[in-house]
Amino acid sequence: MNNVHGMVFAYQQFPELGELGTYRTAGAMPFCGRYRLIDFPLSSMMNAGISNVDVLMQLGYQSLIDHMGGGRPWNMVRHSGGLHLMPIGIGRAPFTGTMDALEAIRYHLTNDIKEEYILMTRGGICANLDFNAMVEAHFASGADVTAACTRQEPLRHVAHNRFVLADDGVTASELHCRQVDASHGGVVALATYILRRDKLLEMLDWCAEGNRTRLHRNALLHFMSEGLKVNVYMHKGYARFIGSIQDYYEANMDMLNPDVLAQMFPEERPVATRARSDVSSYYGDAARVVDSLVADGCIIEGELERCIVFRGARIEAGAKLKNCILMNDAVIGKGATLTNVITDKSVTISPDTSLAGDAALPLVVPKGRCL
Amino acid sequence: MNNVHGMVFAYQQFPELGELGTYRTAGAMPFCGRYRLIDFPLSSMMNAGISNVDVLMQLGYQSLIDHMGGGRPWNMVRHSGGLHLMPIGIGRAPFTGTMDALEAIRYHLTNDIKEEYILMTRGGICANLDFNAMVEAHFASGADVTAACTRQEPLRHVAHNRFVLADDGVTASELHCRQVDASHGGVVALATYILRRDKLLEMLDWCAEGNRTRLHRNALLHFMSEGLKVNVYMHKGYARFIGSIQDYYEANMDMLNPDVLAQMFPEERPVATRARSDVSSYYGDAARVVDSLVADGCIIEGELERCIVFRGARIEAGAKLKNCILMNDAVIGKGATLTNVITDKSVTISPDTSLAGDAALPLVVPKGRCL
Amino acid sequence: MKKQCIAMLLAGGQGSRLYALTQDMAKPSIPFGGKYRIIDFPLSNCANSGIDTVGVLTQYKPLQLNSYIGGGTAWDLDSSSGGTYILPPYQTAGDKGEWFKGTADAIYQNIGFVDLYDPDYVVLLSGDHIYKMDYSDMLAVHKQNDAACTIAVLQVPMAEASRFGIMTLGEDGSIVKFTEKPKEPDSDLASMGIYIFTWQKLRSYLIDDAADPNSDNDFGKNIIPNMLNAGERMFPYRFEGYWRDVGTINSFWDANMDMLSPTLINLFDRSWPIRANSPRKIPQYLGPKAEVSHSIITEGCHVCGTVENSVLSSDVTVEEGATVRYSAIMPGAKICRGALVEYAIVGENTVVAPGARVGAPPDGSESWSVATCGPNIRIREGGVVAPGAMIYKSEEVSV
Amino acid sequence: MKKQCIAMLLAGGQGSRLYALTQDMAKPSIPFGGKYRIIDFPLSNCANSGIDTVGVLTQYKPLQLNSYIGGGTAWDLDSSSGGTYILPPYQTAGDKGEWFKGTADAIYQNIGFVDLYDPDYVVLLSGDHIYKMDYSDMLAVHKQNDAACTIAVLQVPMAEASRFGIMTLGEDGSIVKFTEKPKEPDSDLASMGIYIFTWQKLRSYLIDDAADPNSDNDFGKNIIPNMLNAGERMFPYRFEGYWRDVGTINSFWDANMDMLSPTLINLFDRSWPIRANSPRKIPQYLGPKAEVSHSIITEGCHVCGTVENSVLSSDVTVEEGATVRYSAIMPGAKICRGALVEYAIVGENTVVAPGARVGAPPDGSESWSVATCGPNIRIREGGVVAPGAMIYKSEEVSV
Repeated sequence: MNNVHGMVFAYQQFPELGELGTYRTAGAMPFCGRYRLIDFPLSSMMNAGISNVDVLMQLGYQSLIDHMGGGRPWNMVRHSGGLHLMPIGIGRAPFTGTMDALEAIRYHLTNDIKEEYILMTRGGICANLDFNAMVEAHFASGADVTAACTRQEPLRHVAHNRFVLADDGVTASELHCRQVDASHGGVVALATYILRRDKLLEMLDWCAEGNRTRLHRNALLHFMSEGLKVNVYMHKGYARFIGSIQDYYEANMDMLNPDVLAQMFPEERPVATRARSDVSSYYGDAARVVDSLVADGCIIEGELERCIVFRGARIEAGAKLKNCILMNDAVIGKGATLTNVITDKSVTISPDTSLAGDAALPLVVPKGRCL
Repeated sequence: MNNVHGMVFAYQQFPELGELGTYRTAGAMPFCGRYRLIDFPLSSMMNAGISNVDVLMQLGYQSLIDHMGGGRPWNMVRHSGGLHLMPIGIGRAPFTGTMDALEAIRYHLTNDIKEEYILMTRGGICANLDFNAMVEAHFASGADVTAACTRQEPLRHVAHNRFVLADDGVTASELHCRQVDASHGGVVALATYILRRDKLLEMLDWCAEGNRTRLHRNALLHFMSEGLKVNVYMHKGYARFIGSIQDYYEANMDMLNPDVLAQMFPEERPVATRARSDVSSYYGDAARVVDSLVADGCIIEGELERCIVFRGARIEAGAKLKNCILMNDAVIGKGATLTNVITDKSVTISPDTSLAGDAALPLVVPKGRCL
Repeated sequence: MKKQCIAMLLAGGQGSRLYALTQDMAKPSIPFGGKYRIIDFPLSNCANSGIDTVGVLTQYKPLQLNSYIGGGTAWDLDSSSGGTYILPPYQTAGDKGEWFKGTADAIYQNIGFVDLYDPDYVVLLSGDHIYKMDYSDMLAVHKQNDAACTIAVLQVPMAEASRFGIMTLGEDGSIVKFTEKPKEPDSDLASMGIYIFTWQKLRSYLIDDAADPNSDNDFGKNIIPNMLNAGERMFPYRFEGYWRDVGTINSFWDANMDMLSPTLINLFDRSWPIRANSPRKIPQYLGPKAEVSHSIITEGCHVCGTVENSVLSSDVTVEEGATVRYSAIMPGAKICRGALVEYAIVGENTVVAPGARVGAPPDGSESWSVATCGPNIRIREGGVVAPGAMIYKSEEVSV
Repeated sequence: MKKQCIAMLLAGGQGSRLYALTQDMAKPSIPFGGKYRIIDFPLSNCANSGIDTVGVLTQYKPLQLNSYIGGGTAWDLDSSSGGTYILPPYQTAGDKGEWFKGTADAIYQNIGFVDLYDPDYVVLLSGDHIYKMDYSDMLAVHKQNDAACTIAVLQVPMAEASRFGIMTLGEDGSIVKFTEKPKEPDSDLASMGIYIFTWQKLRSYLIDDAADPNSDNDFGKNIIPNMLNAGERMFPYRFEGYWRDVGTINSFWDANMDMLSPTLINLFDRSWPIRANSPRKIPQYLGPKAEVSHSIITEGCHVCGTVENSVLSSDVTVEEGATVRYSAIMPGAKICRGALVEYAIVGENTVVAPGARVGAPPDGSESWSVATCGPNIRIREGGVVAPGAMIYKSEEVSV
């Protein structure tokens, strides 16, 4: 994959992520006990042998920068290239679309990048994409653009871009932008594309002319109408966009389904993340833990049912947690009862506290809070 | 040095650096054939065994981020801590002083940092400071603050902070802020301090109360008047602030003096920088190179006298260069004549071009230009 | 590259008293305490003590160890000015090469390596001890005493002293006598096998020792006694805290069980992290019917059965209806439904097939002992591994 | 961790025909061409070809090589899923360990290492060749031919063919005959000592070879002929470009001089970087009276004298009034004022004292040859090292 340059758009922030998203982008959202969402695109790049990768950020990027560091977990520490952090914050209005973000790095795209192909994706998608297969499909097809899509309906009540397929089941015949319902049919685009760099620059030039900022609504629609051949690569496993607290909660809970877990973490496409030196988890005499995912570094004396527990949690004796997500270093005091609760990093819950959200409206305890 | 946390303020940009400083901070200025100025504070940290280091940036930080990467050259890739890039750009007015910058990372300073001591310095100082000796002097002295100073007059016609020494030659009795002339006496502060973290937080609280942003003019002056004991650690080698093109030019040319070179690059305190895989330099049949510093990766067929040549330069036959600084990947065409010229990165000079600046006003050719 | 202090880690031993566990790997690479391997302890101690250069001396099946240590990255021992180096025996011009004869010979053959760093001091460590120690504190004591050698010692019950190398101190607190396993110990200070030497001193004793054809080329038998006889300044460094030699099956199992008592050794202490080169694994999954108590479980495990008083390394599967008690289960092992594993050690990737039974609780008899299954074997369906048994190959299991 | 292809690099040789240069280090660690060491070429080729796992087989004075390779970081060969591993001989349970008997035995003893990665293919490389080659292209040809073994070959002048291992091709382009240094060569295709094997094929030949008490356990003498005799599909991979074996003093010196001709091998090509683990050095300083032409100079050098047609590694000092011509000077060497070094190789950290003279231009005589000074010696003031001389120790230099 020496001829493919990776690009991850990690500037998206979603108001619907509420307090979880105030100081981090969608890509920085902690996921499944020990990951952040950006681990998935970065690991997909790693597993396809793509080692020169730009990550574009704009707001709330500190936790993302801290997480990615020099790129070592994804084998992207290189003497030239490697993981390239681009926090394009200052002096710009928030990006309104992908083409806008690309315009901000036009010099880099034109002068620094040597690869002929660009594989671009996003930081807030929950899916383990097989970029090797996607790139091979692209090279084999002769299409101008290959778009990763899913047949799953990844997010209810939210607009998606959908490609309608031609009879061959591979060529995209139509593009419907920002469709909330699926009445037009088609498959949902996973905001992941591979195309030639010169083609992307051509699109960028056309967009710059007319101050057009959107990849789908502007560039793809226009160029498809001019004959751009777009193929669809169908992702077979789990896929979901994370744009709201409910998405976030449900996607985590989905991981308790062993089939989904296996789709997200297949043996042949491991997911790498920043290392933390945690000891194995310790379960005390009174522990009772069922139907849960628990990361290392936890001390569990209480009871857990259908919970996702991140690294370094302490669950004291008599605490009872059900349907909860505990991010790093939570401390849950003796006898506390939590149901449908998400605790952000370093939250402390005092003994005997009782908290309950709803599965459709989980209660979020913000970072560092002590209740 | 497990108990000392490093902090490098690398947000300073200087209008006097002209085009060289438009897209990079003072810390990112290329220096002496293969370095950037930030290599000096980072290497000083490395050589003193300080491996947890924050680098605060605000504007024009992309080249600095690219240069530092994950911190590998300075052995600052760590599982916890290590080199911590903090591009604090967005949504803030440019910092007006050190205390302002510290206020922006108050949470980090209070919650994340575990070390008791903070050693803080700047990204635009040209000096190889011995932080080991400075820290030991601080611990031995019992002072609240130790300030690195120099007896050299590092920059003409520009304001400096000066400490007047008491009779013991170590205690600072007075602080004169932003003095252009040296009439009050005293030694020049190198903007490098070590103190307890709790003391720094105390200063920060006092500054925050009154919206005071300056370390010297506000915090140090006030606290010294309240009895803060400030000691001076005298740096013995070369030291110079880089704040203008002329400083920059002169400091580079100073490196052609073998004594100065040895002070900046002592055997026992090596200076590390980002690796580039360049071959050894090749000198052609007609090459004539005297009194010059040449990095690896150059092909030199022409004549050089008193020049600093960065990596990847091509000097074609018959080209004559005198008193020039050529940054990375310069191409100087056959028969070109350059005197007192600074070429920024990736500059191409056509054959037979003639350029001449003055030693007091070197000519700067901006990045990527072809003349 | 001048260094004040480097460490040399003796990882060469076959560890033959660990039998089946070391048939495919050197002792220091054996999984221990969940996510660790034994060598994680000295390596982490080095990193935490500020020692960034470690030579690992090895000659027995080093592939796993080699691959596990890699560039030292996992322990932050990958500094460009230091690093972690595997040091095998080697040939010099014209000769055929020689294997390390004893511990002293292993260091002697690598004098050239040590000299590359020109250190003032060398810390000599062993690859089979479980403990947390700040060598920089020990070094400070060494310097303060202006010692040629400092030996870390632990106070042991007088009744057990005859199992150890015992130090006798003089009035000035220096070591005046060292006796290996004395029948009538005159002190309760036992050597922990952790030494700091002033390098130039050690260097000359090593050279003399190598020239002595009657020497066993061993630190305990030769170098230390020779230094004592010559009147070198040798001092103890008193250590208090958890320390275990895990050189036998029973001590290895005991130490694993110790990990279940955080009061003995606190591995959750973030100020002294013990790091491991962990594979990329997902969080541990506990199924709807899992019953886990008083146990250590590691990422990658899939537990649907019962686990009590046990230590599970990464990637262990315990199927529904399987039971694991008082056991140490190594990475990738699988305990199938209906199987019962008690008071046992199960090696890497070994499968305990449905209905098999490994080990049994102590029955009060003298002959009772922990059951051990080596790596990569299959305990057949309904097979029984008796207490104290040592299984090397699948075929050995009776039904 | 399944890999498609890994590389095994034979770096074990003492390189005794390089005499004084290899007295303290294995051949692959010898400085070459300015900033490189010989092993940089195969390692960089691996990295550039997308091979991220390299086993380096060595048993002769590996300390320098070990320390030089470190974690493989310098070549971007430090991936967490691959890496660079030094593979020494080792002991297995109960035995005393054996040194590698031949090249095939070296791989045989490390079958366990290769199997860790379960590769489809293994690239077998040598540590003493200077060249740039894309092994992924060779692998593509290997796969296309569905070959058991592919051997890189170079067309050599027929007159010189008898110095090489020569391949004879059949009508289908496959190799039908391999003759080591044939007196009457029937082909001009010489083996470059670079092989790709389908691992499972090679694995079984290695096992058979190890069981044969009459075998020399050598690739050229045993494995390749055995495979040919068994009718395995074996194909050549034709290479065009610069390739030199640097196994003798003269070829080593020649290859250094070749580096002065960028048309032979372009090391400035950024699309195929040859990387080195360079020490931290400042830019090269050329003093007010320096005269440098047609030479390669490396960072850290301090040149105040005359340097012509020469290759200077890092940190070389040439004082004012000293002259270096047609020579390769290794890191840290110092040529003092008034000294003259011509047609010579000067080892690491060696000092040529004022007024000394090393080597001389060819005088037309048959016996003339390059002069060689080993590392860490001092050529005394006014001392003379005659052409063709080989200096191991300071004392050998006559005045």
